[in-house]
Parts: sequence; structure tokens; C-alpha cells
Amino acid sequence: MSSMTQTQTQSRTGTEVLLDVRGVRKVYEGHGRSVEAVRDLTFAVGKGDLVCVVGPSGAGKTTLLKCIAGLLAPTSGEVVLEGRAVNGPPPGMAVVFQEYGRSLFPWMTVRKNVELPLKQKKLPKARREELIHTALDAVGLADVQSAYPWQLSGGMQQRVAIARAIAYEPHILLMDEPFAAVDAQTRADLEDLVRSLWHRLGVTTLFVTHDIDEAVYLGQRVLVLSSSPTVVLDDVTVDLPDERDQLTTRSSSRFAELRGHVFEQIQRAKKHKAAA
Amino acid sequence: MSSMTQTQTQSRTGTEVLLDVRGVRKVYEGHGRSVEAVRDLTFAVGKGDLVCVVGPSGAGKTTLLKCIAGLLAPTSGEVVLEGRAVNGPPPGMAVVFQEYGRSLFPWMTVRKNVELPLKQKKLPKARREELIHTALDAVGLADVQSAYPWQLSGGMQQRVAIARAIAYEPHILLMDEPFAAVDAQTRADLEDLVRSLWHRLGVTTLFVTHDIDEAVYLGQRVLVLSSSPTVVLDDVTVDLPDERDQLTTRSSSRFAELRGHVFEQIQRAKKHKAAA
Amino acid sequence: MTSTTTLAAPARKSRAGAAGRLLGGSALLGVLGFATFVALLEVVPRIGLVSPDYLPPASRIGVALAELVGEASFWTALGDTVRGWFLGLVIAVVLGIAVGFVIGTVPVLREFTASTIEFLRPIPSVALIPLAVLVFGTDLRSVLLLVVYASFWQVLVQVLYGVQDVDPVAQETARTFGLDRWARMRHVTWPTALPYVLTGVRLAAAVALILAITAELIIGAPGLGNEIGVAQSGGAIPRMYALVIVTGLLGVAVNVLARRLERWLLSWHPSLRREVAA
Amino acid sequence: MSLVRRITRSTVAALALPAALLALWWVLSADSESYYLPPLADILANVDDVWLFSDRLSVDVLPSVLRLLGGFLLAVLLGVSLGTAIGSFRRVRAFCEPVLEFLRAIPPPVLVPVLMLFAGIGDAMKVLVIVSGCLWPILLNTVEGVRAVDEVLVETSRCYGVRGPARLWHLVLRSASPQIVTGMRQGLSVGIILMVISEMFAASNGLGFSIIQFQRTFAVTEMWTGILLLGVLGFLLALLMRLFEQRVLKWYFGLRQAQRGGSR
Amino acid sequence: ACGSSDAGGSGEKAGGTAKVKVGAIPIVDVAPLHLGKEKGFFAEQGIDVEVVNTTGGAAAVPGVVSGEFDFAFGNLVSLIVARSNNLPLKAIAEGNSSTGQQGKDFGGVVVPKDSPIKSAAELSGKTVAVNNLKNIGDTTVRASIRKAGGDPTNVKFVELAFPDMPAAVAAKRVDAAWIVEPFFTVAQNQGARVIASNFVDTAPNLTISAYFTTEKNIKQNPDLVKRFTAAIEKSLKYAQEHPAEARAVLLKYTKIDPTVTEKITLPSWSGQINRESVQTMADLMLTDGLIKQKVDVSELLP
Ligand SMILES: Nc1ncnc2c1ncn2[C@@H]1O[C@H](COP(=O)(O)OP(=O)(O)OP(=O)(O)O)[C@@H](O)[C@H]1O
Ligand SMILES: Nc1ncnc2c1ncn2[C@@H]1O[C@H](COP(=O)(O)OP(=O)(O)OP(=O)(O)O)[C@@H](O)[C@H]1O
Ligand SMILES: [Mg+2]
Ligand SMILES: [Mg+2]
Repeated sequence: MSSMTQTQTQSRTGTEVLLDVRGVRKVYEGHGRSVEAVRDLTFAVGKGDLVCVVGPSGAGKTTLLKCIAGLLAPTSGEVVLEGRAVNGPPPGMAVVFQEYGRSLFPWMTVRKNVELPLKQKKLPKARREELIHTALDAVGLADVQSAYPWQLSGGMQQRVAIARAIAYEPHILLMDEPFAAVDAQTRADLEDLVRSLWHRLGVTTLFVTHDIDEAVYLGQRVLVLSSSPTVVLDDVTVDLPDERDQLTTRSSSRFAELRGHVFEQIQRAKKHKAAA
Repeated sequence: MSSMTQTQTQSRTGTEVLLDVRGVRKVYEGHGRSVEAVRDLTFAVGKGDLVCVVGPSGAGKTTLLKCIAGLLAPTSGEVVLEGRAVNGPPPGMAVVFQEYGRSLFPWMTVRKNVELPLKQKKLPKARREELIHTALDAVGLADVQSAYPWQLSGGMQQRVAIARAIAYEPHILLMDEPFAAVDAQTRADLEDLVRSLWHRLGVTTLFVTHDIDEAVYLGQRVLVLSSSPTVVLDDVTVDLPDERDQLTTRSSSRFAELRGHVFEQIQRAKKHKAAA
Repeated sequence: MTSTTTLAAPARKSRAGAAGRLLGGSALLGVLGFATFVALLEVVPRIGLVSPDYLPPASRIGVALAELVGEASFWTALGDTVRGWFLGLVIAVVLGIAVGFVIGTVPVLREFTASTIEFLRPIPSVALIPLAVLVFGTDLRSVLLLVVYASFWQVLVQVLYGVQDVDPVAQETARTFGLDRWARMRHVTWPTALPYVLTGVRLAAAVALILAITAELIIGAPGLGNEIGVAQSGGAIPRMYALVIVTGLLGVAVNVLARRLERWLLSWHPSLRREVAA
Repeated sequence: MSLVRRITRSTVAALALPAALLALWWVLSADSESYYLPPLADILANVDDVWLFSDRLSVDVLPSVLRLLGGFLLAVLLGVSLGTAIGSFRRVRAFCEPVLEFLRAIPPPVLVPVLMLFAGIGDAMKVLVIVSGCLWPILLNTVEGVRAVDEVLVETSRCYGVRGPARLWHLVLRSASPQIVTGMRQGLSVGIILMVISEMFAASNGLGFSIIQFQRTFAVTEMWTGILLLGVLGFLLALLMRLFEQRVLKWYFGLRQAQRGGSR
Repeated sequence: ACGSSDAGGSGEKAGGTAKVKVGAIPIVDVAPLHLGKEKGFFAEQGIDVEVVNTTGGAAAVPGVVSGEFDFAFGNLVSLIVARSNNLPLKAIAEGNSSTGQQGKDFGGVVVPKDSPIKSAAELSGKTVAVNNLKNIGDTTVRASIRKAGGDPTNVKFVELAFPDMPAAVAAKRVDAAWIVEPFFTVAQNQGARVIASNFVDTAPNLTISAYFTTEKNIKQNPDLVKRFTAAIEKSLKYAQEHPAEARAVLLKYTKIDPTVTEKITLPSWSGQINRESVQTMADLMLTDGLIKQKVDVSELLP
């Protein structure tokens, strides 16, 4: 059943390994329920890689991300980041949570929300101003700086969370379905934003999504997770050219092929479940 | 600027008008900010219609839905449902909120969450059992009945909210980006579920989404909203055959055409904004 | 975008107007509520539900109050009470918040202090009076000891619950963005706990006032409580009630202040958001 | 196995600090000269004589505890119902708040004579005194809890026609329950204090009465045993409260724990 | 106790006068103290008196023990109990005494207007309010019952503050109450009937209360104690001889209604402690179980 699990000890893209997930297993216990959310995940992400993670709903993607972020201790196995085992949020990491609404501080304006981590980094005021402005502009929210998060629409809230992450200029960026609540056009813009950010800063990115097109369009690799109890079902290298474009890339035949391949894997992931 | 606004006094599909939105305008005020979220919306929905609403993030889709649900009083204009002006949630209506996570009662199990509205409807126990079972089964959550919402993943929570709405067997169903957090495959399944429900019960449905494909695939009509301040930019009749299928329908040329048309409109909606 | 800016100016004006009306409206209702209470106080003794000798009607208390206000000694007593009360309250609140945050944010501490807190909390201040007199005599410090002891727990428990109520997603967000313990306390825990703290302060304010008066009454430290004691033991019932009314009004005053503070500090909170929107 | 360990751990946690404090008290007071601060050894030696080998438990402690429970339950009933009404309607709140704040600031020692006029000098009066104190934390917390119900949940309930008693029970009270329980906890310990105060007036038995009596008759060691007993009573009641809380707020603790990451 | 003894300045004649703090309840009984202060009897002795209002034993005794008060006013039953509990208190002067006249004392046992109870003997089995249980009230009321031939063992005493007694009697919340002035007069004005003068029934010219201090204070400041005693005794005598002035001074430190102060019965301020009466009371206390061993009151009395 777990024959598909692949064990990698080295980054697929051949670069130096930054993040190493080793045999992570996570069982949620309590309240009369014990769920093995993640059974056995092993993979490595190289420095500066952009890896997308797809998998059915409830597969354990969020769980995995939280383990990597050091917010959740794995039941067994370990997460190694830059050679050190993770047991708390490492510095220089930014996370965009799936529950974007709750991850914004309701007592701060949009601007303050974005500014807070920057203040923590002790950046000078001018630099902060610049970063806030650029980030909010990039997500199309330059004009709501002084609003409170709860005065915004769902998509806008999500974009604030994204702006906060990118303004932070992290080394590692973890994003959990960050574009779920925004419209197609904005989504495309944000995808390009993430790519350009990644290009510009070389930030190592782990991107969880349920949109297969998005995963293929964005990533260098796509990790396909099975449904719960979760293993890595496939690890697809996306051999599209580095310069991507919403129109040409998406209409290329290689894109369609990869897309088809991933889709098939996910179908299998589902069946996998049905069989279990 | 608002030259694109179309005023309809009669349902596009020619059936008896159930829902009539007349010149609705909504201005949010408070906390040093005043936002005209919706400027002037007028359209009609016939009994038993399935209308999709698309529009850029922050366009006022949620606002519109809340006005129709009687949860928010329009600043001007009115919403007429079955001949009566709406000023409170009408009976027999079900809503799936965009903030699915917060719309589930954390102190109730999944099962109880689905059951509560049915109890309110004073359905007998056996009937409730049946409805709960069918609904949870339909969204693929039959095995988590006794879990609490906070023990579920984002996508699972969203599906619970959907199950609650469909178990309720409403006359009118309002859904606000209900599939945002689920994976592609589940999404396709749920889309078909909505269509079949609609067929079976003839429930009038208003479906907000940011996925153009989804809107075209699901709806009989697609309302395209401009970005804020919002007007109806276009009202596209989807003349696809009534029997739809994920593979054949989506690959039909008419689908692609409609899709392209709506996409264009949304692009215009965005530009519309940039120009303003 | 244009609409936002053009609408802003007039809208803000109308909002201020609405808020003003709202405030005025609620103040009016409050006065109305109070008037009802006073009327009841007038009527109950008059129709003989209780003897007016023991519960004088409001009008007679009013006369006594008017006399009271004319006495210089009353104002001194009022000053004494307010001083003891305010000092005690400030100490209790500061202490309660500090201790509450430390205990609340360190799970081990929380676990190990819980039983002690539950043990100490129900010990009534009044039982400590001899001890207070023994250690501090009959002056302000005794009153302070009792006031602080009693109101400290009110704040502490509220703070403990408030700290516990922090939204983990918000907390995790802060952690991942590298906010250190102090910054998380300042930017996440504090705002979450603030509504609880304010409730604690309101609870403590009343308890502190009660204890200040009771301590003065029993120990004999100068203040309103002492005046009440003298009036009581002299059988001057209207005067006693007049003093009690003053005490109650002090309580109302604190509450008005607390509500102001709340409106100012918690405008983002769901409970206030809705009201401004409504 | 792990259950046993958990229980041991929590027992140790509960007893460690009190034990340490008692030890400290013991040492510091060992050769205390002060009349009002006798050595802890003497106090403890007295506990059995004063409370266990006399009829005080049934004559004094039991009636006190019964009055306390009666007053507390009444306060919960009153506080939650009044608090829900006040928290739900802004107008009701504006109308009632000044009067309630007024009443809240009146010290029980001066409130007692008034209550006595209406309720006599028996148990009813004492229960009322206890209510007059316990009520406020419960009321205030209920009001705040009710005011803070999540908007999305409110809207959900409205849409699905959850109204009337169902709304009250399934939405308002459940959602405010963490705050209400906070208030109940506060109220309980205030209630114990008020129990003592109520027995300072017009009493002839009770735990508080005994303590005051010891105090007046300069039986200082006995007085201290009474104070210790009060503390123990408070602790036991808090324990019961915790059990209650864990039952009623199971979802809340679960929710928090789940959000913190599943493991304890 | 820390530092308050020197802050109180006991004994030290700071600039010729010693500052002295006296704890006293603001009631009729301590009129001589206030009158003497007004008349300058304390100043004559080089004493500057400050009177602190207390509500009785709860604060007065610890206040004296800690040295916070140099002297305090208290009833003898409390002092005997304190003494029997090894508190080193010492009475230095009379506080006040019963007038010794049946029916004309400054306190007594009253019953509601239409009560069937006619004498103290009928109180057995009834509820009687006293201000403090196990104190002077129940002891002397029992003495009254005994004297009238009743059974004092099954009387139910309840605590009630004096100010609350008239209301409780009027509303028949209690069968009887032992009340002192000014509430004694207030209750009678409202129709209550006096059935016994319990002080008179206990002993002739019973001494009710005393000014007291600690043995330590007497040892350390014998001179000051002597001077204070002289001053307070002079005050007592003066008050006894000038009842009008005593009534007048009531208006200054109490809030008693002027019409009431005219009518009340003043206690007797003889200036002497009636040792026999105190011993009688101490014996009664032993009988009633207030104290466990016989107390020789000479230890307590000067
Ligand atoms: N706190 C929790 N307590 C118990 N079970 C949990 C908890 N959180 C998640 N789970 C369970 O773990 C499994 C994986 O959840 P997770 O949130 O990681 O999925 P996901 O891949 O992010 O799904 P989605 O795409 O729907 O967000 C689910 O079966 C869920 O029910
Ligand atoms: N409570 C509120 N107070 C103030 N402004 C609000 C409030 N709710 C929404 N708005 C504003 O109204 C506009 C429309 O919001 P709405 O939530 O209706 O958008 P939406 O179309 O649902 O967007 P999305 O697709 O991102 O969910 C936004 O500009 C938003 O900032
Ligand atoms: Mg997830
Ligand atoms: Mg929306």
C-alpha cells in the first residue's frame, strides 16, 4: 500500500538541502478520536527551491506545514532545517495560514498588521514604510491600509496575510492554500507575484494548494500526497522553462502533460483511500 | 461609468420571478472608514433558477448575498423575495458562508451541527437521521459524524457547512465561495452534487464563486459584478445543455466560448477599477 | 477608490452625529433607569411596604444628602475614601495584571499555583482585619492592605482567563514571524486579554470600594465608612442612607469611566463593532 | 499508565506550592511571640479539637455551606438570565447599568440592614447577602460573553431559523459559556467571603460566625483554624467547579488544545 | 507593631504634651472622654488625646495590643475573656456603669408592643437579640431570667446590631431584644415595652465597661498611665455631675437626633470600678461557659 513512498535524502533539484523531512508521522489524539493524519512523510527541499504540495482535502497538508513551521511536534520522525532539528518556529520564516481570517490581528489596522513583524526585525522606519507599501501595492490593497481586517472581504483578508509574509522578506516561505479566497484574475497576478518574489529573493518556498494547474504553473516540483493516512504518492519534477507566463505556459503541451499526470496521481490518491 | 448596468424586472430564464434585487446600494460606515461596497445592483432570479455570481475580490459579492439573506439592510434599494420585501432571513433559506470555519458551532459535533437546523424545522427523528446521513455521505464525511469541527481540516469543515445546507432542503440556497478550500477532485464532485440537488429539489440557487469555469459549468446564468463600487457588469446566459458532465461539458467549445466571454468581462471589471 | 475618498468627509460627520446620538440616547436611558429606581425607593416606604423609620423615602434621604454636601467634614471623608480606594485599586490592578501575565503565560507556573490561588481567594478580607490593625495600625495602610487583598484576586482571575483565551492561530502567526515572548505578550496576548482585564478592573473597582468602606467602618480609619458607622450607631438613618447613596454614586462614576475606556481601547472588539455598526 | 501519571502529576502540582508555603509559615512562625500570629504548629494542633471532635461540622459548617450553595445557585440563575437580557439588548443595558453599578458599589455591611427589613434575620437574609455578592462577577461576565458572540455564528443561526429558546441555548449561552464559567468561579469565592460577612450580622451559627466569634473572644488559634478551613472549603469548591467546567466546556478546551497542536 | 509605638509617642512628652490615641466606639458611653477632652482635663495632664472611632473589639483590642492605641474603651466581659485567653490587658479606669435603678437604666430588655411576654422569666424558649453573642448581653439577660425565676438555658440568642434592633422588634423578627441607648429610647418611642433591666438584675451598680491598656504600657509608661487615669476619672466625675453638658457633647461626636439626646437615660459615670460586681459577672460567665476557668478579676482591675 505504501509502496509508492519514495525516500529522498537529497534535493531533487540538486541544490544544497535546506529542509529535510524525515519519516514524519503525526497522530492527533483526544476527545474520543485518534486520527493518524500523516503516516510517513520523507522528502527534502533544496535551498531556493519552490515546491508545491497537492493532495486531497484532509490529506494532512496543513499538518505537514505546521510540523515544518515548528508549530506542531511530529509524533515520530523529524524535520531538519539547515542542519538543525526544528522544535520551534525558526527565524526568518514566514507562514501564510489557511485560516487567514484568524491569523490577522483584529485589533490592528491592515498596515499595522503588516508592520508588526518588520518592527520585530528592527528595521528602520523608512525601510518599513517602503516594504509595507510595496507589499500592499503588490497584492492590490494600497488603499485600505488604515482599515481593520474585519472590515475587509475574505479575499482581501487573505491578501493582507500574503502581503505580510512577503513584506517580511523571509528565507523560507510556507503558504497554505493562500489564494483560496481570491478571484481568478487576482489569483493569476498573485501567482506571478510569488514567482517573481522567489526569483528576486531566492526564497525557499513550500506552497500548499488544491489547484493542480496552480501547482504545476508555480512549482519546480509537485509533491502529491495520498489521502489520510498520508504518504508521499509522487514527486513530480516540473520541467517547464523558468520564465513562465500565464498564457503561454498554461497553453503549452508539456504543461497539459504534467497537469494530466498530477491529476491522475490525485485520482489514484482518492482511490487509494476508497480501497483502504 | 455605470452604463453597463442592466435593469431587469423579469427573470432571464422566463420563469416566475422569485427574487428581485432592486437598486440595492450598500455603504459600510464606521471606524473612520466609509466604503461604498455596492453601488447599484438590479437583477431578478426566477423560481428554480441557478445563478452564479462572479466578480473580483472585494467586489461586494458577500455583501450582496447578505443583503439577500436579510442579514444586512441595504443602504438604499430593496430585495423582494416571493413578493415580499426582505427584512430578515426568510424561512426555508440555507446559506453557506464564506467564513465556513466560523459558521460551524464549535461546541457541537459535526452531526449535531447538521442536525440543529433540522430540529428547528421540527422534523421527526427518523427523517432527520436520514437527511443527516445522506448529506454527510454526499460530501464524503460519513465517517466523521462524531468529530468536532475543530478536529477537521479546512476543506472538511467547509464540506460540513455544505452538508448542513443541503440537509436542510431549502427553497433558496445561497452559497458564498463554498468550494474554496477543497481539492480539485472533491470540488468536481461537489459541483455535481449541487447540480443534482438543484435538479431534484428545484431549489433556487445563488452561487458566488471566483472560479469562472465553475460558474459557467454550474449556472444557468452568470452575473458578472464590477469591482467596487459595484454594479452588474454583465449577465451571461449559459446556454449549455442541462445535463452536464465534468469531462464532456468542460471540453465543449461553447463552454470555452462562454468561459472566454466571462473572463473578458472580469478583465474589464478590473480595468474599470483601474480607470476609476 | 474615488468613492472612498469622496464619501469619507460627509460620512465621518454623520457618523460622529450618530455616535453622539447613540451616546446621548444611552445616557438618557441610564438616567431614566436611575429615576425609576429612585421612584421605587420613594414609593416603597410611603405605601408602607417597610417602615419609613428604617428605610426612609428617597426624598428624605435627599434632604440628608443636601445637608451632608454642605459639611466640610464630608468632603474630607470623601477624599480619604477615594484616596484609599484609588491607591488600593491601582496597586491591585497593576499587581494582578503583572502576576496574571506571568502565571498565565507559563503553563508550569499556572499548574502549580492554581490550588494556592483557590485556597487564598476565598479568605475574606474582614477576617484579616485584626492582622491588618496589628501590623499597620488604623491608618491608610491597613485599609490599603484589605483593599488590595480583596481586589487583587478579581483582577488576577480575569487576567488568567484572558491570557488563556488567546487565539492559537494568532499566537502561531506571531511566533512564526519571530515575535519574541515579550512582543507576543505586547501585541497578541495583551489585546486578547484586554476585554477580560477591563471586566476585572470593573469588578475590582467595586470590590475595592466596598472594602475601603468596610475597613473604615470596622477599623475606624477616617473616611466615608467611618461616617456611615457613626451615623449608624447614632441612629441617624437618613444620613446613613445618604452616605450609602454617595458610595453607590462613586460606583456609577467608575463604571462610566470604565465604559469610556472600553470604547476607546476595544473599538475593534466584536462586542463593540456590532454596536457601532448597528 | 499515562492516566496514572497524569493524575500523580496534577496532584503533585496541586499540593506542592501549598505544602511549601505551609512549611515556610511553619518555620517563620515557629517561635512567634505575637499574640495574633501564633505558631502554625499550635494552629494545626488545634484543628481536630475545634472542628473534627466537636459538633461544629454539622452545626456550623454544614448550614454555612448550604446557605452558600443556595446563594450561589440563585446568583447563577439570576446572573445568567439577567446578564443574557442585558447583553443581548443595548437598550436594556443602557437602562439597567447605572442602577446595577450603583447597587454593586454598596458594601454588604450596610446592605445587610436593608435586606433585613425585607427578608428578616433568618437564612433567607443570609442567602440574599450571598447573592448580592456572587451576582456581580457572574452578571458582568455573562454580559460580556453574550456581547461577544461570533457574528458569523449569529448570522448562521438567523438563516437557519434557530431562534427563541434554541437560539438562547445553542448559540448565546454556549458561546458565552467560557466567560460565564469565569464569572461563576469568581462568584464562588466572593460567595464564600459573603458567607462570612452575612454571618457577622444576625447569626447564631455558621463557619463565618464561628470565626468572628473566635476573633471576638480572642481565641486566636481557633480563629486561624477557621481561616484555614475557609481556604480548604474554597479549594474544594473550586475543585468541584473545575470538574463542572471540564464537563461543560469540554469543547472549549478541546478546541484550544486542538488549535495548539493536538498533543498536550 | 513595627514602629507604631514610637510613632504613637507613648509617654514621650513631645514638647511638653504626650500624644495619645484612644480607641472608642462612637456611642453614648464614652461621652466623658469627649467631654473631658473638650474641657481640657487631658491637656491639664499634658496629654493630647486623639479619639479613633472603632466598631468595638475587632479593632480596639488588637489596636491596643499592637501599641497602635495607647488606651481603648471596652466592656468588661470582653476584657475578662481576653484576660482568660492570656492577653495581658489591664483596666485602668471605669468606662461606665449601670444606673442601678430598676426600669431607669440606660439599657434593658424590650419586647414588641403587643407581646404576651410580661417578665424575663417568660423568655425561656424565646429568641432574644443581643449585639454580640457570648458577651455582656446574653450573660446579663440570663441573670435577669434567673432572677425572675425562669430557665435561662434554652433561650435562643441571636446577634443583631443595636441600630437594627428597633426595626427587628417592631417587625417581630425576634421575641425580645436587649437594647442600649439611644436605640433603647427609639424602640420605646415606637411602642416597645421594657420587661427587664438586665444590668440591675445582675448586680447592684454593675460596672459595664472600662478604659484599658496593656501591662507592658503600664510598665513602660507608668507616669503617662497615671496621668491619663487621673484625667479620665476627672472627666467621668464631671460628666456625672453635668448631665446636660454630657448630652450636649453627644451631638458633636455622634449623629444622634437632638430630640433623642434630650430623652435618653445616661449611664452612671461613678469614676469607680465596682470590683464586686465585676467578680459577680466573671462568675456568671463561668457558669454560662464563656470562660473555662475561674478568673480572679483583680488581675485585670487596677
Ligand atoms: N486538531 C486536530 N485534532 C484532531 N484531528 C485533526 C486535527 N487537525 C486535523 N485533524 C485531522 O487530520 C487530518 C488532516 O488534516 P489537515 O488539516 O492537515 O488536512 P489538509 O490536508 O490541510 O486538508 P485541507 O485541504 O482540507 O485543508 C484530517 O483528517 C483531520 O480531521
Ligand atoms: N463589515 C465591514 N465594514 C466595512 N467595510 C466592509 C465590511 N465588510 C465588507 N466591507 C467592504 O466592502 C467591500 C465588499 O466586501 P465583500 O465582502 O462583499 O466582497 P466580496 O465580493 O465578497 O469579496 P471576496 O471575493 O474577497 O470575498 C470591500 O471593499 C470591503 O472592504
Ligand atoms: Mg489544510
Ligand atoms: Mg466574500
